[in-house]
Amino acid sequence: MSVDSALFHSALLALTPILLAALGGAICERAGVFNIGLEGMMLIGCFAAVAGSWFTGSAWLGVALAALASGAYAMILAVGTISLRGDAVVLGVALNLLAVGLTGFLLRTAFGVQGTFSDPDLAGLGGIDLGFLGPVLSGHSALVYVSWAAVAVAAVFLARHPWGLRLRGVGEAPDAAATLGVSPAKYQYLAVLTSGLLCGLAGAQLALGNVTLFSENMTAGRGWIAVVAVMLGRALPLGVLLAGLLFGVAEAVGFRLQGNGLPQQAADAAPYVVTLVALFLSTARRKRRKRPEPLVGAAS
Amino acid sequence: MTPPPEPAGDAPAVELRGITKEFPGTLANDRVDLTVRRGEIHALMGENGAGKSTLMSVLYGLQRPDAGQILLDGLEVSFASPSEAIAAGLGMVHQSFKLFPSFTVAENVVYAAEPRRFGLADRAEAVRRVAALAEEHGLAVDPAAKVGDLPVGVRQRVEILKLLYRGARTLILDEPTAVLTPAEADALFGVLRSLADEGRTVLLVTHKLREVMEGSDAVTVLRDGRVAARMRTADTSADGIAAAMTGRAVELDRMRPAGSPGGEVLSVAGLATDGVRDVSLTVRAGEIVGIAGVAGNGQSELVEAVAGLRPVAAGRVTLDGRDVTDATAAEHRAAGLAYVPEDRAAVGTAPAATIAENLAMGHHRGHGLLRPGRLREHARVLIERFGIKAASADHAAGSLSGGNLQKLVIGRELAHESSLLIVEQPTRGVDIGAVQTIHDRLVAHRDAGHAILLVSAELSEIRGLSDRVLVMYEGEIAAEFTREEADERRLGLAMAGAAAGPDGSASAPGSLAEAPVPAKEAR
Amino acid sequence: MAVQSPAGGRAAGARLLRSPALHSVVAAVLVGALFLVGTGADPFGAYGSVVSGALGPDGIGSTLTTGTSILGLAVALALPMRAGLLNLGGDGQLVLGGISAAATGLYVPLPAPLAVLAALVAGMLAGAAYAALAAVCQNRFGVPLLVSSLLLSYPAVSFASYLARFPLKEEGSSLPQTRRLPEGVELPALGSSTVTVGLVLVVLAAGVFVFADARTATGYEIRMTGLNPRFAAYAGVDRPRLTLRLMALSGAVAGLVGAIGVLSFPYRFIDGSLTAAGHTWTGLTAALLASAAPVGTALAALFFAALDVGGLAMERATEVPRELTQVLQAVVIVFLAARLRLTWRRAAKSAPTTQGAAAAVPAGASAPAETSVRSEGDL
Amino acid sequence: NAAAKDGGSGGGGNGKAFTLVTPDPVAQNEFLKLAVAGVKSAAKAQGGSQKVFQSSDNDSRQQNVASAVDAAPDVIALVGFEFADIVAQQAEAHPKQQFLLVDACTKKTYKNVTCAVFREHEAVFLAGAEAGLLTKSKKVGAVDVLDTPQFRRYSEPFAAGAKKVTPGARSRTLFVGGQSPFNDAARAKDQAATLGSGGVDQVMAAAAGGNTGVFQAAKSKGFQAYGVDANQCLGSPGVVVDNVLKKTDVAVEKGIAQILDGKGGTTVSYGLKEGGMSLTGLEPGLAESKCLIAKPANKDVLQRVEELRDDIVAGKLTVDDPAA
Ligand SMILES: Nc1ncnc2c1ncn2[C@@H]1O[C@H](COP(=O)(O)OP(=O)(O)OP(=O)(O)O)[C@@H](O)[C@H]1O
Ligand SMILES: Nc1ncnc2c1ncn2[C@@H]1O[C@H](COP(=O)(O)OP(=O)(O)OP(=O)(O)O)[C@@H](O)[C@H]1O
Ligand SMILES: [Mg+2]
Ligand SMILES: [Mg+2]
Repeated sequence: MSVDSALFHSALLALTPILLAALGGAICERAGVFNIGLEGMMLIGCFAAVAGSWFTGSAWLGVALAALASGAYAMILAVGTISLRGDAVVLGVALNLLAVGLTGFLLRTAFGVQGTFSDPDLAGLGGIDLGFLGPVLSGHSALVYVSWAAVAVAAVFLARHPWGLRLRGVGEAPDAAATLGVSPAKYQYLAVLTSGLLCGLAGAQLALGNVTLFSENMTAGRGWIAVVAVMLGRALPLGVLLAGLLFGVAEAVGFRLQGNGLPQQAADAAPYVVTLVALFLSTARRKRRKRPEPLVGAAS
Repeated sequence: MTPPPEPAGDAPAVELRGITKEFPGTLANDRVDLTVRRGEIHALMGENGAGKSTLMSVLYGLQRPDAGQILLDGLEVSFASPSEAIAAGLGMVHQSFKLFPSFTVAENVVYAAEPRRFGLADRAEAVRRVAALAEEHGLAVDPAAKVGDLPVGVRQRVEILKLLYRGARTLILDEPTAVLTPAEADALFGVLRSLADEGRTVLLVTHKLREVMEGSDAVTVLRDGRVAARMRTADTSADGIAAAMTGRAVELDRMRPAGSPGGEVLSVAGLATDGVRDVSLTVRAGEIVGIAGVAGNGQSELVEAVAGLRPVAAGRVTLDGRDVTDATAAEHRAAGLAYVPEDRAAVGTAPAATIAENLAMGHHRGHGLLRPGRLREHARVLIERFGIKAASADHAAGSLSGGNLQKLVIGRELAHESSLLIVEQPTRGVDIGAVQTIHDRLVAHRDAGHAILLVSAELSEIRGLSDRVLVMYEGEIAAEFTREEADERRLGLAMAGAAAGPDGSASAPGSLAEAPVPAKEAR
Repeated sequence: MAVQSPAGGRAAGARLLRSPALHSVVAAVLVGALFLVGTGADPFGAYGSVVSGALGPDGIGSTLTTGTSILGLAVALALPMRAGLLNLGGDGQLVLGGISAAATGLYVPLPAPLAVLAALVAGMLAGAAYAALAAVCQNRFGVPLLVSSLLLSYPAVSFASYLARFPLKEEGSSLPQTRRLPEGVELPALGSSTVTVGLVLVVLAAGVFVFADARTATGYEIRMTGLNPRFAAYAGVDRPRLTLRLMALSGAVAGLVGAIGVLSFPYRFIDGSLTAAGHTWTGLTAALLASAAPVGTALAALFFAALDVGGLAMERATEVPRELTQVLQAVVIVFLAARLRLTWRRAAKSAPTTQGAAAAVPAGASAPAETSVRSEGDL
Repeated sequence: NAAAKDGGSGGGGNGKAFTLVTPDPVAQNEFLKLAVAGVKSAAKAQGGSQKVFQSSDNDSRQQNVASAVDAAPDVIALVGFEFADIVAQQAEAHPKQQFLLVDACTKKTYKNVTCAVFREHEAVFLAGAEAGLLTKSKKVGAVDVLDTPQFRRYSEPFAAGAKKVTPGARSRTLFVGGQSPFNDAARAKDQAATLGSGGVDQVMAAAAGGNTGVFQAAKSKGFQAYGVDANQCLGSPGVVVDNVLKKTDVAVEKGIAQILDGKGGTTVSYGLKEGGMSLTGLEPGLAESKCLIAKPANKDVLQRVEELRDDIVAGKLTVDDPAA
């Protein structure tokens, strides 16, 4: 395995949780729900995955529990914003906060440990050897391949499936959808639920795929990166994939350079700077295509 | 593809019996009976808040009545949601457009009833069906165009296509012409008439007497939630309907006395901005200059550029002798500009803020610290002066009805006593009584020596108020008329792009009803 | 939220009893109690130790010290939020403020009191400049503030960390920290307590915010911008400029908090120590909770500070992990975000004049979200 | 919650009381677990009681120390360099209170502050020597938490040890960094895998909470790793060669005894010589350790390492201290 293929291999690995969560965020965005709680949902998924795997002995039951738990957790956002018309940003931030407290609390009460739970007997998601795909694409956990499939499915669904069309309509003009008998609440609930399920898978991949353990706050900002990826990718599944890939590669390259004299702090900062520059370029390109906007036009 | 209307029976197409709907504190509909025959165009009239929209919402399954029955073709129905109403052959065009701007026309029309192929939405088939439907009913639209790029008149057609696509036999339209020009409105009525002739039924909410008189077969008037009058259009007069609505005699379409213009206040020379080319105009003190034109011909852009809300690409704007071409919006206001924008809820107010806070905007500058007592007093004075119906100045402005919100905006801007007032669509969607109040205020403002630039799609309004009329077409001033020259015919021709001279001796490009709406980008 | 006159003590009391914030706190406390009973702990003992730990004679000093940071950051983040702008870059601005104050305090050859002043000013300037950069990203490059401020935060933290570990590192120490500030270059303590003048500065900032919000034309324009940016722009508020100024102000206050942190014990910049406690998030949450209304933000910030300190005391005194108070905080917010709407619904029922349009923006709470978040309109 | 405060009472009416304040949650932090064990055995030995206050950031550290001082136990033990400033402040304000500061020391000396510091680099050097003897690719590496001098004590001597026994050996260090450097197992694993892909076959795992990630990478990439603080072979059998042991428990227990004997106010440095630093391979009970170094095949490796240890103890060999 050459160094370069290892680089991309690890970039893909780092990308997967971000990608899964960002896909969920993109679907919410399309349905008109701003989901800033990806980080918290993913963290719940991490915990549930480890708990499920540990108590059942099966990593796949862990994955299932992660999806269920994050889906249920996402319902707090759904009920709060869709039914009760609470503020999505407030609730999202609260969910992120709650997840840290809740998983920490449960870790101490259910596992009797603090900080990290890991055990050699904890079943993780093994890599699948798909040798024909080459060293970069082969050898990942099944969830990695699921995430790629999810991108394709989401892209086709949103662009071409009638329900995808309705979902986008709900996000763009809920009143208009309602007058045609499409319930915005229903689609928004489903979108938030889907984002919960995807964040659950993201958490499972992080806790049982990338590593095999749970540690407090182990998402470490990945959910926020997913939020940024949704914006950079304009809530398009393929866009989100590219945005995530950019971030993942920047991070992996940063790692490499770290070994070659780049200060660790610069390596840490690199992916954020690269993402910001990408945002500049993409908005600048869009701006050039568009006419200048009036001051009272849509919020800039 | 449109299922042909069912064979006529004896029963009326729509019958509402004793519909009662109470909102907390408001009896919106009080035992309303309404009978609409098949194949007729039935107008529903009434002042703002009379209960028209509520009644239509009840019929369409958006609201549950507290009491009463709904019968369609003689059979009692009960709708839990609009989709059930749609399935029963009803269709509704709402007061504000319910469209997806980023979708194509075809996508908007087939939304929630998409043709499918292999489980996916079949775009080609959707375009084909919509094109055929448009063709069949003479509604000219490009199915592949993005709705966000279309002018309002075309959007209205998309709304109607949506109903027809779903096989609606009864069409409910809530104030469909509020944003249309007379030409567009005439075109719409042409379509409605042909639909009625096919055997479909049209129920129409409107504030415009002219349309009712010219386009409807029957009229029901609501007042305070109750039926105030029921008549055949042929048997009544505009004055009669107006009297039934307000409970008093109303003087309609009054021509106001001319003003006595003084010195030049606003001068625009060779102005260009997005969608506007080489516009020059002046407005003098004590003068109302009206700008007529089909929506989307650059009026809004022009006004925004003059108000400092849109960058000026070329030309000069002078306000009270000061060059304000590149000045900020705040500098414009300081130089003597007041402005009533077209969209009172999205631009003219902060609906979530209190009425007092909304009334304070602009008046808050230059007094040092803000004193709550002073703000409330200011609000009290304006509420009283302009007859804004509000329970308290501490309520959210969004709680006001459209007409009252409009009075709030106009009152606030008039109170600036600025040398120039720009007013856009001052009476859109406002009932007859309020229209008169607003017109009176504008004329009084002019007579107090202020300059007014009035933009309206309402020809009677333009003619009734303006001392001079400019017509905009495709971003340019296409014609200028004096008060006397500006009759409906000449204005209409100029708006349709005929190079009409002041004598109106131009070649008309066709009848008004078929006037091509410029297919250019709306803002 | 609006300009309101104090309506008499009894009325205010009644309003507090009806206030959704109080209900949410009560609900959260009950949920927490369920947790406690579920894990076999004694809720009364646990809550008792939270209260005594935070407000008792031994705890109040800590609460005020922690409160200094949380209140300061809450004010910093509430300022732009009032205009509907979400500044997620508090950490970066805080840390840059701290490292600049440290560098100034260490290297500016001024007598001690002036050096303190210089350090405070340097901290504020650094925070302001950096936050303004995020505003420029929005104004000039069209990157939504929410994202630009968040993304800029990380490199700032890394940069400060780099400075503390290399150029500004304390010689001979194995720790990632700067030298201790010279003798006397420190904020004086209030009496014999651990609370410093920093608290006074932060309270002053909060006071200015309260006053400016209610009584100045700019405060009014900011509020209107938050409620409807198009309305404000129409009326002549220059939004890009306002964004720039608010962000600079926000960054200045965040930088001030960083400077205060460095000028308080242990009088040096230690890598990670300003951000480790997560006060930026707590402050942001406090501001969000109160829809950035100044007084509410301040109360929420102090409440959270008390919970933070009380939670630690509870953990010392009982078997209950301090994560409980974190859960409590979050539950309060979840309930409040939901309650806001519920109370509106009830109000709408009793007041016939209130209608949908007003409520579409629940008590202003959604204003920040509407504007800043939806700002990427063409996503 | 097992690691936190048990005891609390115990001992007689005039039993001694000790409070341990940790800089971070004890959690799975082996180093802090040992400190807790130390204060417990001290309490047992002295017939007294003990409490553990866990902190998580500078605020909570200050609050916990202040709270401990208010209760005035016989000794307040603190582990971690984070406490240097706080202890200096409190020691001056409370001259009667005895402090035991482990793993760091105040700049000035105080009569009531006893310090215990470690010379980690000595043991890390030995681990590096093992790596140098075991490496096939002649490439060794370290995954370190952060790029600070303190943490470089776990990477640079490792390289030095390897080079000592295998001239020409190459070394590389990667830092976890990121948003939560002490607890990001995913990043740690990624870094370790990066080393592995680069041909490194011996990796020093100094990633704190992230060590599990390093061991998981070792398993999948087929390299060998070295743990820290406690016997980490048990948790990840088959991939861990040996562990750098930092006997915080010994330092805490001895320090408390020393203070109670009235011999406080000094600084004791623990290295190989004092038995404060060691390797699992050099300790009794090696056979049950599940460490790779215990394999018979590695007997001569261990022998060479023992020689090096003896040289260091005897002062014939000095290891460079990156934090000096
Ligand atoms: N959802 C609602 N909740 C409470 N009251 C309502 C609601 N909708 C309408 N009302 C009340 O019912 C009355 C009738 O309103 P409606 O919208 O039917 O009037 P309208 O005749 O359509 O007026 P306009 O001409 O302004 O459109 C009003 O007084 C209004 O206050
Ligand atoms: N949810 C509601 N609660 C209370 N009143 C309401 C509600 N929705 C509408 N109304 C009232 O219904 C009336 C008409 O509502 P509608 O939305 O049709 O008005 P509008 O569109 O603003 O007015 P206009 O037709 O003049 O443009 C107003 O008086 C308004 O106060
Ligand atoms: Mg209306
Ligand atoms: Mg209506």
